Amino acid sequence: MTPQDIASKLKAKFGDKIVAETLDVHDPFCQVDPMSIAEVCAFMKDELGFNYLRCLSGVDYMDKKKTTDDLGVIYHLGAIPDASLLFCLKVILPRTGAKVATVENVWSTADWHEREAWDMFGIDFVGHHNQTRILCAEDWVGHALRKDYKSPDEYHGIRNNVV
Amino acid sequence: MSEVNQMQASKQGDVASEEMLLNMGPQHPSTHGVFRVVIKTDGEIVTDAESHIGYLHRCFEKICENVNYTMATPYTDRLDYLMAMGNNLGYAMSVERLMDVEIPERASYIRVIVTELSRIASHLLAIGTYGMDIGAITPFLYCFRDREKVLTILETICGQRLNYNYVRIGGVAYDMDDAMLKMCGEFCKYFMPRVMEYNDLLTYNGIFIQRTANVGILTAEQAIDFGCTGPVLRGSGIKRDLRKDAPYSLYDRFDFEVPVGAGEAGTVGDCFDRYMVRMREMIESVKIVEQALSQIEAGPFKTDKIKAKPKPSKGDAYTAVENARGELGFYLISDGSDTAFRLKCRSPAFSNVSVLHEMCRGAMVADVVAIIGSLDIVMGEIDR
Amino acid sequence: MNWEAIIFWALATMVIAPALAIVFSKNIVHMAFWLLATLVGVAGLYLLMGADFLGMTQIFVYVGGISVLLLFGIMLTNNEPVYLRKLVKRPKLLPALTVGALVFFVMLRALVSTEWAQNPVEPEATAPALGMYLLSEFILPFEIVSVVLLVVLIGAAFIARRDGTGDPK
Amino acid sequence: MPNQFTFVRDILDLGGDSFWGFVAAIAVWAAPITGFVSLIGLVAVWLERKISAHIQCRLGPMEVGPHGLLQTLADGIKLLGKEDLVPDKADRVLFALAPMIVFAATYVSFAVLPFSQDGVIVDLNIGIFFIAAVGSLEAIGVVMAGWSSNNKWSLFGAIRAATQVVSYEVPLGLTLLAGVVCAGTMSLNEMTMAQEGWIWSWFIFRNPFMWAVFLIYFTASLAECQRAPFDLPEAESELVSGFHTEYSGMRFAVFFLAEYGKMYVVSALGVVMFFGGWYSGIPMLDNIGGLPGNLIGAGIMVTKSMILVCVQMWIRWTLPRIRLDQVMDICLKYLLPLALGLLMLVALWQGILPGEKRFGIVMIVAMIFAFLKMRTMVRNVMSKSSQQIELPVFKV
Repeated sequence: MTPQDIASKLKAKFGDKIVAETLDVHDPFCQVDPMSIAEVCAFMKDELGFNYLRCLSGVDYMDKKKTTDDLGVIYHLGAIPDASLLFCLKVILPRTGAKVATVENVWSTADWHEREAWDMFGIDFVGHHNQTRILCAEDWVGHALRKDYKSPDEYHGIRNNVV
Repeated sequence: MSEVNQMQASKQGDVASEEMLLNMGPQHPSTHGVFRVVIKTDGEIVTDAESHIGYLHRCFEKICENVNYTMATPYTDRLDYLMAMGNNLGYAMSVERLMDVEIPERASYIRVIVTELSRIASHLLAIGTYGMDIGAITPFLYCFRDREKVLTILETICGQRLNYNYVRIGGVAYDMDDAMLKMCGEFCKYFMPRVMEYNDLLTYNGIFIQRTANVGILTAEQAIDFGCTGPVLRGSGIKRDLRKDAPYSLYDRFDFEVPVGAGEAGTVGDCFDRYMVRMREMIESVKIVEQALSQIEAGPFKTDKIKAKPKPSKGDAYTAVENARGELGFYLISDGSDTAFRLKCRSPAFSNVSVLHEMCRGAMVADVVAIIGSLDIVMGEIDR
Repeated sequence: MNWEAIIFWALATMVIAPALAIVFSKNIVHMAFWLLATLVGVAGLYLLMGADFLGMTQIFVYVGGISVLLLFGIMLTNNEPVYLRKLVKRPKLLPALTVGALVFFVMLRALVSTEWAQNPVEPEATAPALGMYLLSEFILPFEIVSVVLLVVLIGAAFIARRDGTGDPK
Repeated sequence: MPNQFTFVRDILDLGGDSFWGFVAAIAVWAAPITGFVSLIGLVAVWLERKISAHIQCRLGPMEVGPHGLLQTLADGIKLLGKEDLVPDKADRVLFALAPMIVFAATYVSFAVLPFSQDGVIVDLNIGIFFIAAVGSLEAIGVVMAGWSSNNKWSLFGAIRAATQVVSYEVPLGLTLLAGVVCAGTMSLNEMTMAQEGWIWSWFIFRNPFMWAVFLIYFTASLAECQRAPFDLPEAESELVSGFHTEYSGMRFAVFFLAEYGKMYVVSALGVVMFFGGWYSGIPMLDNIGGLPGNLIGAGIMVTKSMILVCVQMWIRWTLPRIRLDQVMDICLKYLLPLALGLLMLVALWQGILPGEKRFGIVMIVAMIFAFLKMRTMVRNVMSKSSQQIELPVFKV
């Protein structure tokens, strides 16, 4: 199944919920509407055989010139044991009130990955059963991997940013 | 509110309850680092478990957004510090993939040799500490005796024993001379009979089999669902190895097997199977090293197409390698500068350990230790 | 006062004082440990009287076995120290007194009706004699008690089974 | 009959009729035991370190004294100087009492252990029963330590210890009974004397079932001492240190001393019951008598016991730890029925051939034969048990 086939199948099934597709890069991908990602993923798993979520990454697309300030979530899908079945899904979210449907019901591994994305980027995964910080302490303020993140000057009496 | 908080809330005012909440870690001899599991027990039987991670978090990904590509390599050593060569390799390959460069053949061979040696060292530590978790202290020292030999070889090659920073973008840091290659060959000859010694010490031990067989069974469906890879997935009976299925570097040139768990002592996917997969993978690694040693030819050990400050073209790519613990992936977004725009590390142990609570349910307290040990976690890459 | 008397009074104190402590202690685990002290004291009294086998049996069975099981039960069912006052909300005075008085009466009766040896006899090893009695004169009671214990054992094993399979998992 | 006394009276009689004489007698006898227990502790800890080190391809302590002989002493001094820590919210009294009880339980056993013909402090006529009874007190101390530490891991250790010790007392008691059946007495000294003569008059050779009884006794005594593979109460990889997690300094040292003392006690009891006590197995050597004879006897006794202690250590550093349910399985499903059956067989043999010692020659020959064949036998058993885990890739 080529990326072309996958993209066309997705388009045929979900229509305009597939916002865009780019197939001539290293990892061919489709951009999906944030709230439909769960059903798209369920379709990918059940119908196309992507039973394995390789990686779920949060991204902050804000560059130095601040031409854009979107957040994104990238889903790298694969299959076990068929290693040739690869595809990528992306969702682009607004910076404030970033909300995306959870896929933890599709792949259980998404549970921790989504918690990490929430912890690091503040992306709200709607429907996640336990959306708490996973790597940072529970009372940590801010989301560390956002480009505009400033590390706190003090945390429980431990000083930081001291020159 | 997390499950454990709910457990705690329901505990108050309930004196006669038989359940006990045990906090295992973050400082505990068997959590293999600063890892915390909260287990709810009924007598000796675990009714529920919840893992807490992040005690070693240092935001590796943020650091990589602030230093250039070459400078980020040493930080990858600290991810899975027991198999730093594999981390270097994965990172270097992800950058090389964005840059579309071919690296010289000799460099690839050297990469394979050091990575497989590193894998042997990592599995030796996993097996040794696993024996210790079960209560057998002696195999640990035997494993360390041989791991020491691997580390000496790697130290001779690159001057470091743990955090090598050897596999660089575009090749390797230094060439291997003939003496080093000979050392590797001698190690392979020395190591094969040693594996039988571990078998006598641990594998064939009745108590060890009793303690690991039918314990912590992970079904194939569960393993895939939770994104487990590496020996944990193969222990559940699924033949999946990126070196074989999606050959990178030169792995398509070598003849080796992918060992999978077959439920030899109990059920497929139990702790014993995961242990056995590691045991056999060491043999396969030795085979690969031997083949690489016989095939390697003289040539450049790094490409001259890559400058000191590499600047990959704009784009993104997810590159994965088979590390000792499973699929180590780097998702790299480049904006065309000499610094990564975003580097996401998909660490195998992170996914592997997320299935822990499923495996612990219904086990005994002693089994929790056996299960954690069989997952072979390294907190450096879980917490990143 | 010779050493026998001194030791007797010491042991007697060791029996009575912990017994009182059991009654007045609030912590159930402390009670178990006080009970232990009482039992050890009783064993000491047996030894002093020359009943060496009985004394050792007292320690072996009651102190080393039953008390440990008692503690085991308490600890396994409670992870907090439990205070008896909480458990017994309204002490039932009348039944308690009745039962206490009855037991006291029975023991008093036994005390009065026993013919106590007036002159201490030179103690001898009691184990062989005990063995002979158990296997000759008292063989029937001995066997009956054994069967009762067997029944108890099987019954306990049956009750302890979680489900029908007997497998704790 | 020297042993028609009872325990308390026996001690009391040593000091005459006065109270202070009694106290003095206790002190006089307590001093050598204290010294011996400490010495056993020192030597056994050093041995354990050395044995473990040599099993694990290392050297062990080498710096303090020749071959690190004084290392344990140095560590003892270090422990003495440590701060006496009591955890917050621990039950202070019980916390302090626990190591004493554990130590006392071991210590008292030495009172009836025979070292040579006359080298026994109290030759109690129920000696073997005394050791079993007093040994069971140790569980109390362990439970006390675990509970009073106010630490859940310690509590787990205590619960495990209670389960294990109480269960293993049953097969252990049955094996002791087998020894009593052979000797016809519960006095340890008389039991030894029943094995007088050439080496084949030792019970382990004399009665064809006693070697099996010995294996059961040894297994059960490992569990009683909480030594590996039955060291669940202090399983360091599971329970951190089990019941003595919170102990430090001298209290910890006392626990340790008690552990090694107990190892010696069960080994010595095993030697008395199965390996002819202080007898060397050569009548000429045993008939010397007097002080030299007693010294030789004591040397033989201690050597034999220490060999068994070393076997315990050997096992500890070789085997993994068993899980709690498996510990109970071994006890209740295998050891208990086996011990019961063997007790009957031992009694039967004893009834048929009461004084027959020469059968021991046959047993010794058979045992030597078995020992020579052991390597192949073990290999066979191993390959049989590993047939289901046949490993083709390992045929290197």
